[in-house]
Amino acid sequence: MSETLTVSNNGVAPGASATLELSLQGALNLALDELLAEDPKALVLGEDVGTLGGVFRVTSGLAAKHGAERVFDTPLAESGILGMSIGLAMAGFHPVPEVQFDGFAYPAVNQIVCQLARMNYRSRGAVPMPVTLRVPSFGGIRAPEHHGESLEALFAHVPGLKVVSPADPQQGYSLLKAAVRMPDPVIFMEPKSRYWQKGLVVTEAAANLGTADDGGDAPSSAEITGAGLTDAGLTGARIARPGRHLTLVAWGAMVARCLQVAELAAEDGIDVEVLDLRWLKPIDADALATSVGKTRRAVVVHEAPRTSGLGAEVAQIITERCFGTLKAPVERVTGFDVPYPSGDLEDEYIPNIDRILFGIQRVLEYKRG
Amino acid sequence: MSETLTVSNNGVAPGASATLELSLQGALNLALDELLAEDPKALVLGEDVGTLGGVFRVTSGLAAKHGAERVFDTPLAESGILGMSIGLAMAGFHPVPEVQFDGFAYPAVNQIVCQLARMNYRSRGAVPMPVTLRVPSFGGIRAPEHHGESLEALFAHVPGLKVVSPADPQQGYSLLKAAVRMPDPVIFMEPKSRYWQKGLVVTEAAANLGTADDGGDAPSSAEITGAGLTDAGLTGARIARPGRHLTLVAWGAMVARCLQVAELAAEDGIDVEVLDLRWLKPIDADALATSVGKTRRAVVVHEAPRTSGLGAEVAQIITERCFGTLKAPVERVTGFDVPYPSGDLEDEYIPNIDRILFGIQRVLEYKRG
Amino acid sequence: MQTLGTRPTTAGRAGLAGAPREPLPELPAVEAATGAELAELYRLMTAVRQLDVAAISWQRQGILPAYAPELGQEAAQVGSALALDPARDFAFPTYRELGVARAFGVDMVEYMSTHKATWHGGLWDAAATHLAPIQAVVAGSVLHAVGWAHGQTLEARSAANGPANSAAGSADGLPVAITYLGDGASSQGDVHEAMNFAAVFKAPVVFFVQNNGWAISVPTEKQVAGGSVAARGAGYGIPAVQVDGNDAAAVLEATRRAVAHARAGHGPAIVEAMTYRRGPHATSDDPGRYRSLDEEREDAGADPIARLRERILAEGVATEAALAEADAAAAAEAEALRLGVIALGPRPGAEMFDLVFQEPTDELKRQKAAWREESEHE
Amino acid sequence: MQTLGTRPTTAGRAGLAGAPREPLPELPAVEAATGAELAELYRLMTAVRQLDVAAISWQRQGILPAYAPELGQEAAQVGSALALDPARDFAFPTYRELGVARAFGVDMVEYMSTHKATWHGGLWDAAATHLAPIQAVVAGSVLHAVGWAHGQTLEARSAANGPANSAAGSADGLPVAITYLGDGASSQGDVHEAMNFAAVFKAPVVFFVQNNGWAISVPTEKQVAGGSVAARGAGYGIPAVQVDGNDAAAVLEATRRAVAHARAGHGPAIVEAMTYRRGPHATSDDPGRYRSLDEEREDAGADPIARLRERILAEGVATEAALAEADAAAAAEAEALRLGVIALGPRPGAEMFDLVFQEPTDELKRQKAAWREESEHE
Ligand SMILES: Cc1ncc(C[n+]2csc(CCOP(=O)(O)OP(=O)(O)O)c2C)c(N)n1
Ligand SMILES: Cc1ncc(C[n+]2csc(CCOP(=O)(O)OP(=O)(O)O)c2C)c(N)n1
Ligand SMILES: [Mg+2]
Ligand SMILES: [Mg+2]
Repeated sequence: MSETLTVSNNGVAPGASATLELSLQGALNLALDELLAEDPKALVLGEDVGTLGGVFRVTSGLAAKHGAERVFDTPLAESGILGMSIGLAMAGFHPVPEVQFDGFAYPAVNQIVCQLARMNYRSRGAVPMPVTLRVPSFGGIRAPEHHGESLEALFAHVPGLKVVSPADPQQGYSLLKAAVRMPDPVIFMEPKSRYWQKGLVVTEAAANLGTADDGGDAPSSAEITGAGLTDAGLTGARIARPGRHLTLVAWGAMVARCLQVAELAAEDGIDVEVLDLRWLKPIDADALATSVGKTRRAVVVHEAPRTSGLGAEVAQIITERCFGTLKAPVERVTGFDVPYPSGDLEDEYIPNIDRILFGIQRVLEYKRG
Repeated sequence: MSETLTVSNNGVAPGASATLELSLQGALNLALDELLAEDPKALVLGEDVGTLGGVFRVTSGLAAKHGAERVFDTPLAESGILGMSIGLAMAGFHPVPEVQFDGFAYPAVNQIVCQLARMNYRSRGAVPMPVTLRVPSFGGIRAPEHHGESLEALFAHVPGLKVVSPADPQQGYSLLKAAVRMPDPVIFMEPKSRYWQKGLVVTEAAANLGTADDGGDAPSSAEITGAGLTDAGLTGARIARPGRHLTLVAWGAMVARCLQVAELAAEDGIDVEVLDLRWLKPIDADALATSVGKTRRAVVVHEAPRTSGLGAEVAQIITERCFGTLKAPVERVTGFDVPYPSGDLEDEYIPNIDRILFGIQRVLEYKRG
Repeated sequence: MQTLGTRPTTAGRAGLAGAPREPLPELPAVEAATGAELAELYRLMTAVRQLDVAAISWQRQGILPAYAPELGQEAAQVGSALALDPARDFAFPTYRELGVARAFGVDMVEYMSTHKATWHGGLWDAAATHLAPIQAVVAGSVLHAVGWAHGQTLEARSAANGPANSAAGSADGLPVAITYLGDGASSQGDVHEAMNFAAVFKAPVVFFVQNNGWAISVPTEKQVAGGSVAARGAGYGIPAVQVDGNDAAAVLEATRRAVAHARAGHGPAIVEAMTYRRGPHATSDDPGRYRSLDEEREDAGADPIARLRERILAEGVATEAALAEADAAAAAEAEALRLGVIALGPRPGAEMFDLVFQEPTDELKRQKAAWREESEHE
Repeated sequence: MQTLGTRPTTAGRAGLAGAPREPLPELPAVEAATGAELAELYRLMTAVRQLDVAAISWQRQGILPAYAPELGQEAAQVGSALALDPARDFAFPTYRELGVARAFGVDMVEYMSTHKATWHGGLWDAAATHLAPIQAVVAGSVLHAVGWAHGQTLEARSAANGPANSAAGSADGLPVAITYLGDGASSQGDVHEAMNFAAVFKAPVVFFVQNNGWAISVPTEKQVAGGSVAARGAGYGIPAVQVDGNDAAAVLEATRRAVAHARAGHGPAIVEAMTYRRGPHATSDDPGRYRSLDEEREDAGADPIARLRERILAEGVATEAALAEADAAAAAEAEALRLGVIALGPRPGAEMFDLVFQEPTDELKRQKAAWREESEHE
């Protein structure tokens, strides 16, 4: 019963039993739409998320459909948005707040670190925090200052948070649904430079039809797993491209870039595996060990500054697990230890194809000194 | 002309040309006293730093001596304290703000990350930020919630900040003077559990007397270097204890614990080198490479939670530099990925001697799988 | 505020200034405290006093590692808490609200556990008691109270639209949140955000400020520009009342008016109780460094318990004997609490790992296993 | 605010409430704008209008990647900036203060560089021009202005105590900081902290609020509880004035009064200019999603430039021909700016590394070397 539709903007019915072609922005919108429909306690709040539908239109149409009380604009204050979400969670709601851009999560750090992440612990489990904070994240869109930040290392270091970042529309749809249904706080980092990139999305309704064995051309169970729709698929990392010679580890917008790099490397006979980490906390250490155990070489790529970035953690996990078989130290290709620059310089800052290829080369050519 | 005095609390004259026995708290007090005396643009501000002299008495007596305009209490608002310090720096002052406890730096993160760390860059060097933020840090004193946090991984990840932590009174005195004299923002993390520990402090006046070759029993230049009084000594790491078999890397309060561990290990014939990292940004990668290049084994110890902690960065730097000679993956002995617990459980949380010894053992017994 | 210029051009739009500002709503009048209520106030206040004074001595004896006394704030705490219905309302304390906890019926051993360094938030069940865990960040919970309160509005609206069997939003009005904060805490940006959000959303929340003259060593006059937190309400269109915080009946009445306003769906209200922190900030504090005993005596005024006692006797509400009985009950309660606190053992270290999440991660399970192996002392 | 109870017990202490609150200080009267000043306002406003309108078209033509128009806010920006002395005062803009920058004499190519994505803060020298870099965090600079202003107080006091040759704190009064913020920004906690700090320290700072009716899509009435940011001043004891922000002369006068108050050492003041954001929030915005063209027309009122023009002609301050000349000069300036913006090339990537610190670290030098090797495209 499923079919491939091309949907250029919002307006997909929730529960659509179809494989849809959606942008990441549209996939997230559909996920929120379905979540609001299935869970009467779900709320969406933030700056401009109501009438406007968000500056990236991720919440477009939701207020009109689910009511201005469930999808609402707040005053312009991020600590307020988080603090209010915490209180709403204490009252039994499942808030999905948004901060408009990564850099504006900083004013809310006190509420995120000291409150959202600790309330369950502090209250000994009596006051859970089923809150998913959506953060349009990372750079690449020539935006003003503070609109291109990568906060994953900060969030991943905070006990009590779970952190996830989708790389494509299917991941966006599936991971957002998984996150919002969790009983714990999740930071959901949306790669804003990928909002308008399209991809096929198997909806849950379509997947259920598929497993219901209705005889139609439903996606196979392998397709569904590949799409990350099974529970197991949703809690760990994902092989975005299998390969034998070297593992590229990435998340968010860097996954697509690494897939490009892998194609280029293939032309030189280098078979690169691309591991989409997805969950940045907890990190799927087993997936890292399995992949690098096989390839024996790894490069981790991220946009955030190098020092104390999440790349260090990923590299160290790999080293801990694979030290005996690693052929070279894990290489990091990252942003520099400089403030995220203005548009003219952002291509100099974000790991580009050349720099990733150089990183791969260094690993491949490594000789014990 | 220098002599060893025992000073149990504040009241040492600035410019004292003596080797003094001081607590870390007293050494910091003396450094601030001397800085206020030498630099008319220096200011001290924060909650309770004036009349009370700070909850740890680090600023005790300074308001009375240098004036209530130069050492002053602010209203209870950390973002305000940082934001005001930034403005004072724009007006040509050299503010030394305090946040009362580590956990109360979170409300100031927006000002620290987006403003303090970026003003020099944003203004293309026209508006430097000679601000040293003092943060009583780390755990170990059975304090209330949010009074035992380790924020170094967060700070070290922020482009535009320099981060330092002293391990003993001499380091406190010398590093604080170095930090405040720098033209860039420095986060100065004081290990609060060590405030009352005493040690010998060679003051700058005493050191100058020594180099002035006045024929008195001034400290030798080696002593001075060991005390970290030379420029070179102040910008990098420090070997707190030389050893041959393994390098323990630590900072803040963990340095003293690692020195204890080294003594115990020595009883078993294991000769441990203890490297006091001191500067947490920039990290002295050369010192790490030199030490581990020699010992070929390393354990990094910190109080902060493990995931995405600074230990990952330190371990990865070591691995990058010493991969060819390392005998085992760098081991991390850290706090757990849990909120810093209440006093009854803090000894379970902070790396204790046993856990560090286990870490050493794992490295020594490591066999390639 | 003055107005200059011919006429603000955007006056045409509702709510934009230039249009005369709406007058502040009046807080509804409530009945004065009854004799029985005065007696109840006394019973609670004398209990709180004795527990508090005892806790200081326990700290000296090493039974508690530290304690933050509320000496002198009994009227403010008990008076405000009695204005609430713990069955439906929700209170958000700081680290100094022993009196509120006692009035809400929280188990006192579970409460004291936070000062015994057993568990940061305290051991009581916040969801069951409607008293949020201890909050060590000043002003940390003001926004939570606004969010919780707005949740009540949402529940009431959906009940009004939905099936009739829902209790919320009934004729009894809305459940109300009360958030406690100090004069020092009022300087935090979150307080502004909370008041603005509360007013924008008309959330049923009461901001209860205990202005006790001090934030550790900093006196209110160097902290609160303009001299009053309640005075800030007008800027948000929030009605506010300043009350003698050492007059328990006045506090009860003021808080009741604020709660009635919120319960009726008219939005937030502020109560500022002017009181005095008679003790040190905490047992580690040394007030002699920033105020003299003479100043303390002069600024503190009459003891709130003595004042209530005087009034009760003057009005014949209760006899000396009845009050003495309450004092004796309080002393017995303190002794029972002492034994309970001494008996309170540390929590098992495994809870560090088990209580982080509702759904613990594999990584935490690994860390817990490693901890068991390397450090567990059982 | 009401007062309840017998008498706040801490009334004995100076500054504590219960004592009657001091009346708000009056802002001093100033001379009305002269004819020459009206003409100067016009010259600047027409220049700003033409640059602004041109910038929108440059964005459409691909010369600028994005732009945040200030259409309709010329009177508020130019009027306020002219009340300051750029030689000694210091202005802290947001991302929308083209008019302030132009009035402060900042090079317009260097200003536009921020919108050309050349450098976030803009290329001008903030220390030399006394205009802080572009601030993209809303309310990000309010506290900096307070700190800078308090620095002037400290300088003046130390000059008064020190050698007589220091200029600060002279008979001319204090240098003054002005910080620009929007109705949306007023919701941030930092604004509260800044106002409270400013009042506590009596800092010579003017909070200039452009209440333009919108924060992107959110109208002021859903943003600013109570309806006015200026009305919040009273809560801090800060005098405040609300002014027709589309009346340039009224803005100039109101800001001058606020500046005179601060300059005289009486502390902070607030000016709230009621104006209207006639354009989109930024070139990427689509106002049709949240307001109709009819609403725009009605709420915006008369064009501030047309209003000033009318007045100038009615009062005979300048001739039609003189105004037309100003318009023509503005058009020429816009064309010159266009060429300058087109000619503006990207900054060398090395600046990413060189401008982080005054004293670059070895690690940054290493990263710069690696970047040169792997990515430099020269
Ligand atoms: C955000 C934050 N900053 C600093 C502190 C440290 N601190 C604890 S209590 C206190 C003073 C609080 O004063 P006030 O709000 O008046 O409450 P009171 O202690 O008088 O009850 C301070 C500075 C804190 N707990 N939280
Ligand atoms: C702290 C922060 N949060 C969110 C944003 C995103 N943002 C940019 S402008 C804006 C609206 C600002 O409204 P207002 O303060 O009224 O100024 P205006 O745009 O009307 O000039 C928002 C939400 C931001 N820049 N900073
Ligand atoms: Mg107080
Ligand atoms: Mg606005």
